[in-house]
Amino acid sequence: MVKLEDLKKEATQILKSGKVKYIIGYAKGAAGFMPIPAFISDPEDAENLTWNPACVHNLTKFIVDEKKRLKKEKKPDNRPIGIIVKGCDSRAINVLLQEKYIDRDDVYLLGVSCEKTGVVDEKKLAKTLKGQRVVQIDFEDNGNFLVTTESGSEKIPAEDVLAERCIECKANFPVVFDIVFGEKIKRQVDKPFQSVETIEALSQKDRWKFWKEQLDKCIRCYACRSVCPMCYCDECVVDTISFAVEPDTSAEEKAQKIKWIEKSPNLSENIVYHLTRAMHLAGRCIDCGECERVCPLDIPIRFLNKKMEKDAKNFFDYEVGFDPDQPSLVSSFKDEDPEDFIR
Amino acid sequence: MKKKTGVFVCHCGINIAGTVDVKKVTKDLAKHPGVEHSEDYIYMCSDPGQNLIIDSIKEKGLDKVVVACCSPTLHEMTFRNAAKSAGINEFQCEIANIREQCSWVHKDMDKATDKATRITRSAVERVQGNESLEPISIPVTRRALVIGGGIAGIQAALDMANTGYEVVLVERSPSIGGHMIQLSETFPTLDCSQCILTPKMVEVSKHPKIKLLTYSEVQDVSGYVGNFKVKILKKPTYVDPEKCTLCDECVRVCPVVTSNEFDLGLTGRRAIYIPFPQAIPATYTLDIKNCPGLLPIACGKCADVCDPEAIDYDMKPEIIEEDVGAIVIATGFDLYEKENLSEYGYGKYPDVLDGLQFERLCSASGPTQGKILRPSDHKEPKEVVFIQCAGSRDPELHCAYCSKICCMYTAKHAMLYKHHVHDGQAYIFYIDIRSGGKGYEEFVQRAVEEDGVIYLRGKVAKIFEEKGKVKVWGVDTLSGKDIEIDADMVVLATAMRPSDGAEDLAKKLKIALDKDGFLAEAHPKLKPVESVTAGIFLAGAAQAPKDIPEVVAQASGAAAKAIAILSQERLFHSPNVAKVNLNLCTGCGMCVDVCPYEAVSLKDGKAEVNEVLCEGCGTCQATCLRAAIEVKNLTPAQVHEMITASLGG
Amino acid sequence: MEKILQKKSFPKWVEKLDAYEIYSPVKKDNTWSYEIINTPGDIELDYPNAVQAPKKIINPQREVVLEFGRSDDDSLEVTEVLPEEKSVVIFGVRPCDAKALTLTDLVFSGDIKDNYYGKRRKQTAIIGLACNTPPSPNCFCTSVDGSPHSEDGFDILLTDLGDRYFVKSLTNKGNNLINLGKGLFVAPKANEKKEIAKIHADAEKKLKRQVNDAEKIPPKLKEMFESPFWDEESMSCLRCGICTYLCPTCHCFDISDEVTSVAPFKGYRIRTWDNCQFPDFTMHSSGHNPRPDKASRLRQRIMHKYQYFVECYDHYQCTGCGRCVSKCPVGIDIIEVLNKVRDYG
Amino acid sequence: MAEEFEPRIVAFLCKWCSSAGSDLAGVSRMEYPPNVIPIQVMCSGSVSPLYILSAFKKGADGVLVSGCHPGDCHYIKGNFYARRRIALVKGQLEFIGLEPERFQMSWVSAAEGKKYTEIIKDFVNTLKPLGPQTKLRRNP
Repeated sequence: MVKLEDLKKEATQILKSGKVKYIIGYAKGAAGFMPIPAFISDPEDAENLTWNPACVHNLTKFIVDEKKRLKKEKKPDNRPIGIIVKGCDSRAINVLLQEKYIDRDDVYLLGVSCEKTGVVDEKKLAKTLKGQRVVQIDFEDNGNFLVTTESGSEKIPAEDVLAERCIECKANFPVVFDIVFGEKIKRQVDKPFQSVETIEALSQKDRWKFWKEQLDKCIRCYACRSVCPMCYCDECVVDTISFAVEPDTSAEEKAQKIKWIEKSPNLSENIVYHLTRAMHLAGRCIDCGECERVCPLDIPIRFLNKKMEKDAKNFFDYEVGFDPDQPSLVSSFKDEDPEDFIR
Repeated sequence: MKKKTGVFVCHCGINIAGTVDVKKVTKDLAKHPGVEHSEDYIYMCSDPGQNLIIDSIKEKGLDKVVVACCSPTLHEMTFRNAAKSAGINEFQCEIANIREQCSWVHKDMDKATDKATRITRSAVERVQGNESLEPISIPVTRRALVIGGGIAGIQAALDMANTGYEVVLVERSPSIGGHMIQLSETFPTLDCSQCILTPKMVEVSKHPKIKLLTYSEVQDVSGYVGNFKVKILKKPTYVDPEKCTLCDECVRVCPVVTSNEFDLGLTGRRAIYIPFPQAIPATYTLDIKNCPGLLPIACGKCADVCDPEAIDYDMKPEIIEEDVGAIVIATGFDLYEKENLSEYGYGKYPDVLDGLQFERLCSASGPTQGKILRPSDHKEPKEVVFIQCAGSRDPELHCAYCSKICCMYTAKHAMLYKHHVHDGQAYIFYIDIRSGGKGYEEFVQRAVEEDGVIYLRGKVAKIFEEKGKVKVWGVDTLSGKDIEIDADMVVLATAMRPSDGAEDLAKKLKIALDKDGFLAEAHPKLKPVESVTAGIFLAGAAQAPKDIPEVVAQASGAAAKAIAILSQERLFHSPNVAKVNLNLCTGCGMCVDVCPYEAVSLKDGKAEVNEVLCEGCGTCQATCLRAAIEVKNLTPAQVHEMITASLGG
Repeated sequence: MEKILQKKSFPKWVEKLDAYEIYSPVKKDNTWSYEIINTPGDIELDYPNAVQAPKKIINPQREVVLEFGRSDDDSLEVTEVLPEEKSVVIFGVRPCDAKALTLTDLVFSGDIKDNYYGKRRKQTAIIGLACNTPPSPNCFCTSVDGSPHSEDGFDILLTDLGDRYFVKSLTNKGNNLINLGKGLFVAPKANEKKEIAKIHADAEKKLKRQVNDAEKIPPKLKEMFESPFWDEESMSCLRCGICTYLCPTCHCFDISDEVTSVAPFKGYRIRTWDNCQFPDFTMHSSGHNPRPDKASRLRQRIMHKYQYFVECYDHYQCTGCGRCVSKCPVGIDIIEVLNKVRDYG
Repeated sequence: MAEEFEPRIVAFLCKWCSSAGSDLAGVSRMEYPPNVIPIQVMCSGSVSPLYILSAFKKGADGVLVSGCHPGDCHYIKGNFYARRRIALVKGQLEFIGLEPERFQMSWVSAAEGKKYTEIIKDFVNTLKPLGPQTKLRRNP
């Protein structure tokens, strides 16, 4: 089990010594049981750090933010940022390294092991508890969660309330870290693509019915894009205007922003948006599942990425985020790549 | 800014107008946004047609032009030149292919007209996004590099040097001459190979424009057409050719005997040696691999006896850097490995030889002074079996390709054998005889008719030694009979393969290999001497098996191609190259990974395109996650508009 | 007009409204959403609030405002497209969302009339449901001049009395709707009126979250424009648009032209919601962006709601529905932010 | 009888092989259905997934990407990247329920005019019974 006290101790120490500029971790929110991302620079505040099954966020997104901030600063403080990473999050670090977006020295990784479980799916939890309001959720031994509600505490088997991504997780232990908390426990994942396979098993007609309904709901709040640590482009295909404007950019050039996707939240535009997003993440998505978690309309976005992950694995034997030195999926090929679909 | 595009629709007589309602296309395009002028004409490529375009540009102030006509491969240049002569940038002219891709392949007039309209609209949308570009100009280093000093390299080097350009000729062995210098006589004329080659070798060594670097290897090549930078490793020979008087004293005292590669192991040589008497440069080489040691303490005998003090144990490898504008690769061939042909007892039985060994046996300068004696007991063989396609044309076990020259040289071998051993009998096992070439078929006939060579169509099943004979079991597929020959000697027409190190060299030069490992030409028909990389040309058997006249012809072809570059002060390169939007680039380097030409590199964390190397393929464009790199005049924005125009309406 | 309607009579009343297009909260997968319903039985009023406020019906995310095209003689033809004429009833609207409409009215139906919004608003009747229990753990309507039984913006407000509804009509539109169900409604008794008062008072007590002394916030904000506060508060902001797109009061829009065909040239001009949290919201074509970072954008959201709007219209542009708090992926909690603003400095 | 449905196909043809192959079909006067609008690109490797999605969105009933055979790419290896990318796009499109027949890839060399015509003929014949592509098409 991850000992929170150890984590706090290390955090205090690295802040005190000035080894890191600040630490990105989890802290208790103002209301409810869901922790919030915390940015801690005062060693005394390290006390606020928390670690529990509701630490769902992939904090590596904020490394991207930091990187962007630094670029604008005249005298940037280039000390590393301490960041708490779960297994999945650490894979995101590897992808950012692979894409040379960050250097290994930019981060000091405080790894946490998910051991036998993972993080909770808020919706599943609410369903299981039938409306009881959760106050606190903690890891327990033997793959259970200890849930405290307004009416008392109870043990719940983690698998009942675990986020889907954790059920199909390939990295319950960080793949890259500077210090790690918790044990490395081998966990067998028998069906890493089961969620995708359930969709694939549908007839083509039913698949379309499913996706039409789901993607019709999209209001294009772009939370799925915004939460993704891989979505760090300065300009996005959905932006209505070019951000890359120079003093000599002509009005015509500014107007030339390609409208691959119109602003109308219509089905066709939503599909192009979501498929483009998925393609953009081909060989990059590390399945932290954040896109799906944050979607206010509950669109199962993760399926699209997972499908991509599955094809990359099956067709090209490519796995994301385990090796920062491998060439990326779409900038490499093998002679034996499948081509039976090509006439 | 309002665009003023002119659309010119060609009838091509009835070639287009027969299927496409040209008037309708013209009328519909007149209404297309941005189109100022739309006109049709019977033959747009004719002088009056071109003048019509030029006049319209001038009169209506058009700034962009689309010509709807035949394939751009035919008249793109024509119309771009016309546009240029009317005062607009040539890249403001695009072609809509409504002949090959429309009128010639459809019958329904309405549908073909609709399609032609869409194709033309799409071209209009494209041209409206074009920027005016100027060809990229590159200064040319007017010298050439030739890699390989066989007949191909020699010929190419001489041709270029004789035209007046400096040539650096690099040969990895101690002497130039290649395999040709090992041959005895050449088919179909049976003239002496050494006699015709040595004058050329001497010419190379004396040529003021040729810098000969033997015992040297190309280590690294960077740059691009017109401006290559080459690093050459010159290995130490430990003998100063200037001082050496060729007295041969050193050889006499050298205690080491090793296999002589010039005679393919049929004789031995010393650790210090001259490859063959006519070697160019005419000097000795100390073979460090076989020398007991460079310290005088280890041996030092050769240095002791060398009066002119030509031997220098302290000689070091040297890196020579050369700037050249063009490169000819003539690395030649090697024979298919012995180990791969064990089924013929090759490498196992001393009297089973390969073709080159047999050449040495026939050669007056060879191990037997031109007498054909078999290696095992130095007796004259009375029955000799020649086996063609040893390793060739055998996709299952060996090489799938035909080595091309074996039919002819086997006929030659059999003939030479008969000329040496009048009472001997030559048998040739063959699959079929390929004797395409001037005088070749007659040559084969002569072997059969005058020299009584017995051709057996079939394959050899087994070869084994028994009682001093090499027994050959085979089948004559014409008669269906099993054949057993108690031969004294077997000669294999071993397959040719690309020479050792060709693959390595191809990597250094960033040129492609074909599936058999030979250097790949840019186009099998139209660009047989060009590699896929501009400025690098191919000559000789490095590209494919071929005989001497073909090699010489290709070498001259490659030289001519190289001269075409060297003769210019500047080269021009298509400006349809990739450009980076630095604002969007995050420096992930995926474009660098995918670029087939290494034209993209990372500089200060951003991608940078070397416009001279870039061929504008756009693979980077599709790969870039940030839309930060795009190819000029075929940008995603343009393609987007083209898609819209193709489908819209 | 105050009436009592038995719950079992409710579907019968809805049946009488067959001339109307009827919206009601519907459960789709796990979320509630306002949808057009076909049979009265589809109406469910026992629900937590919908993810999207009924704003999406009155002020749809995307609206075609005009169509354009090039005619045969090459002239440009423009046709205005107005909302379809129809009568609409929305059931189950919560007081916070109805109040939000009154705030949007100030913007779109004030000095400058917006035809599209105005027309829809006029042809739509809002039938609400008072909150007996707060539908969300983050409700804080009472802190921003609202209440679980606020009547603002409603044509009719229902209060759940177990087996029956207390029905209060607030407008002529509401009266007409009740009249259509003549015979189904009875007059309330005095004790029922008392019961209502108690339910309403209890509901207020059940609210867990609040911003005390909210009136101190607007003047405080006025001084905080340059404060580093915004940088700190926005550290975890992702720049997504959930908070504003789900907000019942946010009403910013963008106008763009979508070309559907180049030949013949045609397309339409659309109005879509826009979002102050997106980087392109204030991007100038010069390349300058006055709100270049998430801190300035978070500031804008808070300032607009609790200062500028108050200055202009004397109302908070917030009704305390708590959606932005519940749905924020990183737990940016506007209640907390407001409390901090109040106590700042 | 109602007029037969004529599918509209957008074909991204690489300049060096497939477009040249289609030119050869023209020179050889090999007839094929006029349902396809060719868009010449430099290399199949330059075809971005957005081109494909965009074509469907703008009303294409079918999309073809065609390049040089493996090993024949004018740009040495562009088609290998295309092969990988297109496999992924194809997987996604099928995953969301688009008829798989609507998106095809082929290798057509400059010498394969006949193959090009056959591909187009077969493509048109496969698309006809499917009717118009409405799933990804923009609906005003």
